[in-house]
Amino acid sequence: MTAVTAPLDVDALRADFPILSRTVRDGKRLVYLDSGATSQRPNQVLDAERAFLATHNAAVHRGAHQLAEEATDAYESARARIAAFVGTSADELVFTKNATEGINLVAYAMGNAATAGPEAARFVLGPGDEIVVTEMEHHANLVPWQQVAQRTGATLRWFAVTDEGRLDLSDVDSLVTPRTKVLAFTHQSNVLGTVNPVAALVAKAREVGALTVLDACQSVPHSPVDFAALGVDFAVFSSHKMLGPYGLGVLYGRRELLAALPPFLTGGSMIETVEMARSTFAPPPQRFEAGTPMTSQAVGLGAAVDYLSALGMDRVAAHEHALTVAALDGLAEIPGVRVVGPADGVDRGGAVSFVVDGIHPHDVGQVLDDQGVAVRVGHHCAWPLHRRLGVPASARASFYVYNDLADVEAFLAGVRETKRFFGVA
Amino acid sequence: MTAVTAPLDVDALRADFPILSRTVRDGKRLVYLDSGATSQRPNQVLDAERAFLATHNAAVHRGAHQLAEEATDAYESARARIAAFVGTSADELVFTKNATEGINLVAYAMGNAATAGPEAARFVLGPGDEIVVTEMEHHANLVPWQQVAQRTGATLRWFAVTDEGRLDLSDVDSLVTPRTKVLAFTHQSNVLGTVNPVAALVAKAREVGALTVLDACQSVPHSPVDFAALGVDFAVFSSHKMLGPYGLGVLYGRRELLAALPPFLTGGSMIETVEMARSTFAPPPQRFEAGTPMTSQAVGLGAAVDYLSALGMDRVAAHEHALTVAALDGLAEIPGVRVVGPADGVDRGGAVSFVVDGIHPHDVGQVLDDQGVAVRVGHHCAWPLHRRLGVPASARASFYVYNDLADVEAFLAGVRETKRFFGVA
Amino acid sequence: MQLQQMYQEIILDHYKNPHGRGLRDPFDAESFQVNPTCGDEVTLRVRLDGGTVADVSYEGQGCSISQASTSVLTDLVVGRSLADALAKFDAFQELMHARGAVEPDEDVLEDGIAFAGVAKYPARVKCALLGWMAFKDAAAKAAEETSR
Amino acid sequence: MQLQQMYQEIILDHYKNPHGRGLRDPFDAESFQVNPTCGDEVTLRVRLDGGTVADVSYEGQGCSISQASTSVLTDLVVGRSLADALAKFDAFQELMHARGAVEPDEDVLEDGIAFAGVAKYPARVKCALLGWMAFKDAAAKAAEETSR
Ligand SMILES: Cc1ncc(COP(=O)(O)O)c(C=O)c1O
Ligand SMILES: Cc1ncc(COP(=O)(O)O)c(C=O)c1O
Repeated sequence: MTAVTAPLDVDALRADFPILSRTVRDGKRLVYLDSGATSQRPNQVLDAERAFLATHNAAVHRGAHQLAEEATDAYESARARIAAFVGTSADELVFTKNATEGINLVAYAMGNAATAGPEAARFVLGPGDEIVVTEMEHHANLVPWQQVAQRTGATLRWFAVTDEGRLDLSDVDSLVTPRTKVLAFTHQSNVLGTVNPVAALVAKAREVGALTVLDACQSVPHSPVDFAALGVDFAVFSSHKMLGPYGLGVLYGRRELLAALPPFLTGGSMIETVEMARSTFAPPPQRFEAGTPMTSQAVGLGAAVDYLSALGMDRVAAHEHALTVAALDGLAEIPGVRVVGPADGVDRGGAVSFVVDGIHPHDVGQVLDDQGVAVRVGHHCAWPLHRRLGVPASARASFYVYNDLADVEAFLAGVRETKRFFGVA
Repeated sequence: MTAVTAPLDVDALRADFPILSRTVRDGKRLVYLDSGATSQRPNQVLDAERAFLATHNAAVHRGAHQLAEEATDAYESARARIAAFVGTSADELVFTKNATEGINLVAYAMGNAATAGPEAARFVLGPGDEIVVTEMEHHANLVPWQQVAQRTGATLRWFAVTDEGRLDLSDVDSLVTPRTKVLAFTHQSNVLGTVNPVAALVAKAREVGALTVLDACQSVPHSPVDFAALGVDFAVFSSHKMLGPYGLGVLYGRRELLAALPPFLTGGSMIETVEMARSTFAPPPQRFEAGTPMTSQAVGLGAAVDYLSALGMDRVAAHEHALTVAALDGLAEIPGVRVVGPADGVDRGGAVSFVVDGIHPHDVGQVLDDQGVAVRVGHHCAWPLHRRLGVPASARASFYVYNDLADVEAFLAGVRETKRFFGVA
Repeated sequence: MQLQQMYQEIILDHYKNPHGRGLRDPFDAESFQVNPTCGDEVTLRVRLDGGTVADVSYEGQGCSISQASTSVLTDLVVGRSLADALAKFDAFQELMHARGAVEPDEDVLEDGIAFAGVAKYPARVKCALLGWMAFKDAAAKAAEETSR
Repeated sequence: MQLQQMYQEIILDHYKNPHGRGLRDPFDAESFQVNPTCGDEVTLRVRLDGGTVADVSYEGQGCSISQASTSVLTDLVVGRSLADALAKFDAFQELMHARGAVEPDEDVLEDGIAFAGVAKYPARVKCALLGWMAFKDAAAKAAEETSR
């Protein structure tokens, strides 16, 4: 975020996104502020996937024919570019169907470690072992850990969240102890926008020998992220939140950990040898990619990271920061509106969740929708966090590269209109 | 397959598949005979997915805005049409990333039953319980069962395959017994083409109270299939083998079974309530679709089943039958060629695997490729079957709607050329 | 603006002044329902007296639509025979799933016809049905309970 | 036809008349390697004598490329110092991964240069390397074994 970087040319790049030129609700301009749920796709990504399917499509890693070669090249080249985008290399990158599967993969593979032989001993979970998460996790980084704890007898513990929407690290020393096997936490909250102190948490986990699992779903699309530099053991993110296709998630795992981790999904393409009674397994990443992979989706995400890299992730982050601050400042001026999460732009990404006194978030969302402003309402898959903050639900505006200050203005006008419509002062 | 049905107009429909007009290996016409691995996609499917993304894209089952409504409608309408295509309804249809995940889902959910409460008792596996598969399974319907047996202490048993490539049912009564909890088998072998006697196997499984799991990956794309009529408990198939997108599989489960089955992947969208320490889960199919779903892929598969339905699955089956018989007859005339699987067209689909005396299948595939003929070589993810039949690997030609007799001729000419090239008489 | 179609005056009135709100004793059965996407919830009690719905009481949190429709529910079913009440449930559910294609019968649904506009917004249909689902569930349990 | 580029006469000769085939005793270490996509496999033994590769013997099944390249391997490494042999491994591996962009050095690779055409077919690179991977693995084990 150096001052010399030229800002994004939003007007120009909006033309890459066909959906942005449509209207909603009787001719209203679409103001899409739901990129935290899923982003829109530029023509470059749609074109790349289609060109692959219309020209090079075949099953990868198999057949000896020309199409199979071309398809394999396209798939593996995408893996390498996506890996480079997050500071790692292809052999540390596993494709899953979404980020949720990536976290389940780690949790289930650890659950499988008990019957997987001595190599996997370091992953075994059982009574007395602890898994530590946080109160601000998306369900995707909470429920899989609840479940593996239930299956193995391990104990789930968690960091609390402060009233300001930050992690409460005051009891870190009693929470993260030599009993801790896993410390799983989000890089950036999908509700609060809060960016968590990864370095401090990783240092603490290393001190006690716990594995770290980073939910990077809301950081990788929006800012420069380097997993190797962060020092995490595992990390996940989702293609569809960063201009890429649906149906593709990414799991990063440190080389030596992936090499020792037992398989999760089993079947074709992940084996070394198969007999009726037993099988052995391929090295990573293949070991974790059972069945026909998401070939064209990987090609699409490859195009998405090319697109984002061309924009420059520093510029993307600076752009979203400006929109976020404008939204926060604008909401602060509307009486009866309370932002759920840090009120200023410090260590904070572009998810702006809020409640309006006397109006349920569902009704807020409805009035905004009527004006063409698409926000998300509900608990955003972070129900415990909402309970902690004393709100049943919230409305959330989230920004991306194609949003501009006019979108923020439309959003703020919509919130004011909501209050008028429901007659709330 | 009534005689009155008009044959497929292959010339016309080939125009729908852009990839078929490209050439390979210095200008050779592409003869794509690897649809058993993955099919090619018609413009109708590519267009449907793109139109969705360019016009209606948003996260489904969430936000209250117009795009979210439209996306949800598109996704659920696709589910209903896909369900109808296989004789069932939307609430019995779960989307997975591929067929492999579908089988893993059933195996893992059964593995989870032990800690999932009394409702799931009927799924619990343990020592003394038996899982029965067959020697002709794809690794996808073998390795997940090996693994769940290893984790739970259950025993894996299997039907043998005869020299002709049929299931050996002679010991059915000693194999399928009251100890049998699961009988998992393929509808149609991806190597042999063999169509298995589903009715007899389902009847036997019902007699002993075993659950049936049908691998329908190679039947649903190629013939009319009605899961309700077949009476199976679970079944899986893959979108990419039936003109649809990558990254999407389908799991069918009988309503009352899905309702009692514990979850597999956990996270967002599959929950009912979440607290930090525990969660409850949504009814099926949502319970089994954790995280952001393969939305645009479902829309694409919806377009694929529309396309196939317009062709008529009876006609598709008749068309492929004709090609298969022509290929089998042609190969029978080439000395030194041995077909792996039934030699005639009875109860047999369009996978034609073969070996050529004195030439390794990899080398066969290479010479065919050089002539533009794309076949698959190797064990086709059915290694135990190849071992049983005494061949390390085979070459496989597989047919689909866009293939014609000219393709079969090119294939047969290629096999003859292979023998000439390697100087084998 | 289409908003007025959804937020009819009747709905806003019921939302601001809900009828029958609060949990009351005695009751025969209770149902807790939740809308998993937004966290809205309702706890609803039914008391039967012979074949008649003697009381419906409830508590919960939710949007204007879910709160108003539960309020309308109590008006429609309290004092009716259980069979009548369930017929109203059927009519209301049909209306909500019709996407505006069904003309609501004011004789049956009274204030409930105001929800016809909501039916055009599929994401809100679950809101409108939340309390009704709780009623159906609690009524079934109560009927079983009282028939023992 | 591009086929001749891949199936050079040298390759077909080695395929039809493989050198050094068969498993022999004594040996210091053995390696089993498999190509998981096609099921091709090789079992390969290495005997060291001082710093020299005294014998390489092998058995296996596979395509012409994998069989011929293992045959060429024995010609190249038997009688060489282990360091020389591993240098040849590096040169052969580099050639196979170069997709035709590297000009092979006949002084180092001898008959192995015939595989330059194979390198243009990525799906066959694994075939060409199968025996070489077994050699590398067995040689490393043997070196460890004999240094004890
Ligand atoms: C018979 C059979 N079962 C299972 C599979 C696995 O399907 P997928 O790779 O799409 O999961 C395949 C295809 O590879 C198959 O042919
Ligand atoms: C912070 C966070 N974690 C996990 C997820 C789950 O991602 P997906 O639904 O793509 O698996 C999301 C998005 O929904 C998220 O925002």
